[in-house]
Amino acid sequence: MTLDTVKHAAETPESAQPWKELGLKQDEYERIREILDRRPTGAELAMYSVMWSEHCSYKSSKVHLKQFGEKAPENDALLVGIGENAGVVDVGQGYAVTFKVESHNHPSYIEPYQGAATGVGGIVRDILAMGARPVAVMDPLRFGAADHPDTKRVLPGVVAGIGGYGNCLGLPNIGGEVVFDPCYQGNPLVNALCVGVMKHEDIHLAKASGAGNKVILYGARTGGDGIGGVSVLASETFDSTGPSRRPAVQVGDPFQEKLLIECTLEIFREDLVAGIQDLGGAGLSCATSELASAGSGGMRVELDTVPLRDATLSPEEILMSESQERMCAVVEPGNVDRFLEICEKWDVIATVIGEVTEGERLEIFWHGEQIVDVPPRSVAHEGPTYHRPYARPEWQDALQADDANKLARPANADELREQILKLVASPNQASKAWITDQYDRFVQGNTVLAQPEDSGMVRIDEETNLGVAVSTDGNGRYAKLDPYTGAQLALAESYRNVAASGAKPLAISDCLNFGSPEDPGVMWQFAEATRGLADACQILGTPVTGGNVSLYNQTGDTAIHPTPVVAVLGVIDDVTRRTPIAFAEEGQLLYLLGETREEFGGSAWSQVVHDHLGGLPPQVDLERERLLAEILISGSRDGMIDAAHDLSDGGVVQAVVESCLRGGRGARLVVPDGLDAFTFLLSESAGRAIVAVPRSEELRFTDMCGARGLPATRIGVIDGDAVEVQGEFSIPLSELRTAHEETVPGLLA
Amino acid sequence: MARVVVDVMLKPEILDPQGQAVQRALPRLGFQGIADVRQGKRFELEVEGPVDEAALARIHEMAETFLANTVIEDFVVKVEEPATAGESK
Amino acid sequence: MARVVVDVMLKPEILDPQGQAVQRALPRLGFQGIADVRQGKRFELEVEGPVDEAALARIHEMAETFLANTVIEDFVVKVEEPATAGESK
Amino acid sequence: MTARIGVVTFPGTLDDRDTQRAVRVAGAEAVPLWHRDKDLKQVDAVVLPGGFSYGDYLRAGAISRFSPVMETIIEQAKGGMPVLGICNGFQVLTETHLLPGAMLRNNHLHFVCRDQKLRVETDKTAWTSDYSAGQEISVPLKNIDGRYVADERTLDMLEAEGRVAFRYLDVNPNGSLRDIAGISNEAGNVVGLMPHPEHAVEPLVGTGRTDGLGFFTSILKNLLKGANA
Ligand SMILES: Nc1ncnc2c1ncn2[C@@H]1O[C@H](COP(=O)(O)OP(=O)(O)O)[C@@H](O)[C@H]1O
Ligand SMILES: [Mg+2]
Repeated sequence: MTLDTVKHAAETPESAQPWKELGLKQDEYERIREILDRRPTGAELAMYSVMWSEHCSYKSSKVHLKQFGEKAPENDALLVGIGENAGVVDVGQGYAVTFKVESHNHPSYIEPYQGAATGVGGIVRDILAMGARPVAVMDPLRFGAADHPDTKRVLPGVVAGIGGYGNCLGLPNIGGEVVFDPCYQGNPLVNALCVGVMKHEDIHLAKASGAGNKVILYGARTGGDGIGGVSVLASETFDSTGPSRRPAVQVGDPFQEKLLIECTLEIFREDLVAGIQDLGGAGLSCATSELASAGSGGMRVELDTVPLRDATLSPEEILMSESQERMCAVVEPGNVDRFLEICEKWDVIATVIGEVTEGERLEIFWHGEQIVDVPPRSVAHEGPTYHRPYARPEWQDALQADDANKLARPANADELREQILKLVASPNQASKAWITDQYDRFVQGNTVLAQPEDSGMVRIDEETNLGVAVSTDGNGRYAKLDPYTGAQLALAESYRNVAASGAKPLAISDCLNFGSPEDPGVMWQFAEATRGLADACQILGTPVTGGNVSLYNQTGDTAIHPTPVVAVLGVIDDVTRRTPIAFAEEGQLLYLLGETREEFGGSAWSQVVHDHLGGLPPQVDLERERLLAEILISGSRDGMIDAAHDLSDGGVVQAVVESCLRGGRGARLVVPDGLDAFTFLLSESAGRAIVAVPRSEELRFTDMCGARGLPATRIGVIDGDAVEVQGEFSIPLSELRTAHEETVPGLLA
Repeated sequence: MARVVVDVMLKPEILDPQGQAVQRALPRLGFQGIADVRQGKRFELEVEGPVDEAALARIHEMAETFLANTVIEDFVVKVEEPATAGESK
Repeated sequence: MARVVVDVMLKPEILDPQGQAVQRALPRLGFQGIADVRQGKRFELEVEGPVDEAALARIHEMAETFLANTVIEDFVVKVEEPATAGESK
Repeated sequence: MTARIGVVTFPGTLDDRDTQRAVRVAGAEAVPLWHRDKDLKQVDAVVLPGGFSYGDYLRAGAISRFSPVMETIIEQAKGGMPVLGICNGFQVLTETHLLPGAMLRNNHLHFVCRDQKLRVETDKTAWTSDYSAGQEISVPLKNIDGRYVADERTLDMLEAEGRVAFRYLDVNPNGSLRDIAGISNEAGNVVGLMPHPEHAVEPLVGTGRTDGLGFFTSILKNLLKGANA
């Protein structure tokens, strides 16, 4: 086979090229020819095709994502915004925190263990590339029906993969979500989040500057796995023709990644890099073109110096390979020796593969012959932009008209009791301990809160007790009923969770999981959700620091529920003031904060009892969310509340049951005036939380709520060993515990 | 009862971190001359009834759909034979 | 290059939950008639140079001291032979 | 003057920094030791911390066992130097045969992370003298290869010689024979256990208990006593 050099390409303009097979459209191929003023070489075509894929170029989504920048709230805390590997937030005391949530949905369906494992690996490298030490991970997950046989294949594999990789890296898993819904059958969602911490001065960016600086590839050898995998895979719906067309997925090596982390952190400590980039989707194509594009000069790479696992790989394959556990650094010549020495110490292979040049081109050579000569921006940042048509689906009106508030309600107290037991035992509301117990939450010795708390919290300074809290939330059922409101509810819930644990919300990351952008209805959901999220961020003052879009989550014509997952990061000055969810002190008073309306659209009750999805989701009042958060934070800081639990799916009763089981104490509740027991216990109105107030603090606390205008209703007291609703029913904790804790193991163990 | 063995190995193009770790350790332990190590799984199945064509076909299917994930793994089904020449222990 | 295979299996008296889990799953997947499953490891070693007595002795030692933990595992060393009768795939 | 306690880092060790912190919280000096160095920097005792050294590839602890630092540790442990192996460190100690038996995949095949109740069966070791025999403590447990096995004769011997150092209470989290969570060598200077006392030394983080601190105060007192004698 002759090498397709730049020279050869110029001489053979008519030679047929497999652009279609690589997923490019005719006009995209034409544009590449225009940019280069000739046909691309095979290597160039490979680079453009992966970089211009949906996954890497965001071609369908970027016109909508723009709003996150345009509507970004004024926020002094944002040190690095969208566009880098991950955003960076100032959390005070000289510390900066970086965090991001990403999807690995498609690979996880094909090979659950490895797909999920490499998802964790990928997000951890993003965080590392910012200069931060990764300190925690989280995993928002969605699966098909809990009792579907394929869920039994996918879920245990995904969970074992996340645990297998994260545990082996020594990253505590401090939270996430597990949601079952038939709409995810065939399209499970595996999102992964990583949080990292650094000092302000340690922030690193992905850019290659300074002619003469060396480009070093380090980490695993490059192999033939996952060629075009993530990018192509994540850019198309699954073909119904089945297994034979399944593309390769990668196998992760968490041990190698752990070495990469320690090695990279040591390199940062000695300040040896001028720019750094992780290798994820699109591998070297992405790393080289992005580094060069963000820098001031050009770049020259000798591709044949790349260490290979398989000597027969072609240059195109090397450029596209998505082998895991690799990083790329730009290093001043004087620092190269020390850089390589540190790599050797950690048994990490490192190779100088090129250098930054004066010019403006990315040039790649193969045994001395030039195979790539492109303007790097055209590969990395100037991919196609689609303005895909979108339209509100025809069924939307009928769906919203199918009002859940009209569903048959329990006729008497016995029936209410029975439905509540059914609710807390339902797969979505049941304890996820069987899953989260497979994750190490203690490693690193800084975990202050972890599952099943409202948010995960880690201490970042052992002397001052500064800490950060993160929660991830998303409710596809709400978003299906109204994507604009649904996205805002996801943000509101996550924001509330962070505040409930005592931390001040600062910024968000999001993972937008949707069906095919080629369906105008899905595109409308996407447009609405992004608009909702951007608007809400503006009001809450929490900028979007980065995130990820996962499209084509659909089988045939059926898309998943639109599922925007939102992660909120908060800071807490003193983690000893954190608020847990546990009702632990007998005699403390329970207050319900916020207003309860009749809101059952998309509710857990409507799903569990009626298998129904219709009507409108709960209303959002972001000013109210803000006020609630302020009260929760002040209450915790000033010692007025000892426990807090936000209210979301399942309403008051779900939250009370969780807090009681966590603390090992019962509660006696009274239905407040003006509400019926059913609405009080099961409505899902947003902007609410339950708090436990020591009697000595009651006055101070209610005064504060009164003065600030937040409704606070006394609903009961921590007492006994049952959850009792006066005049209605009583359920012993032991019965609740069985109902809540035996479901998931029963389905999966 | 007859024994059928299913060997499952990662495909050659797929990274095998375990095999790699073993191989890298060997020289340190004083073992030279091993160019590559791959680590896979071995399943020993005790089969009730005769191991005929039909039984083997079923085991083959079992390997394909369950014991191996053919996205990343290859497998071989063998009827266990008595100890042969090259064997030691 | 010659290939030597080392099979490592848990000793019979040691509980093998992996094998058991596989065996228990089989009927659910519609596979009957497998009385027992044991799961072990298979190492494929690519040996540089001739696989003579001396080489095999060294590999035997490597298996004994490193590839297997003889407190809990047994092992067998085999020189890989070309496909034989009972084989399929 | 205080005691110097070495904490070994193998490639893939995870709990080394936590263990160093625990050593400091107890009042001793933590000395990092690197797997490639034979030199133990004149430490008085060594902790092999938890993690996934070499990814736990092959078998947990199997590759680390052959590191240069272990050569010296094995030699000195035989000479009486106190050595504590936690989780992966325990696995390394069984692979070196400083402690009998072996560690296998949990019987339920999953990684398990939980707050685990234990009974300290002996206060006669260098690492448990601050506890009383029979004392019940709770410390985090997190492992996938934590099922302790040995043949019946060895198990009987361990029991007879009082070398079962810790036993799981309430729940046997991994199928360990006779609920064994940790053991010691004959002399009592080498101790291994699966649960993680280093994650239970501060009230704020982890499980909110400090039940694990006794390991580190035990050794500190023993070393200081030895130095004064
Ligand atoms: N996949 C998971 N990984 C880690 N933690 C999880 C996971 N799923 C759920 N959790 C944790 O379990 C708890 C309950 O989850 P959920 O009911 O979704 O919380 P909320 O409704 O408050 O957001 C939370 O602490 C959450 O972080
Ligand atoms: Mg919550």
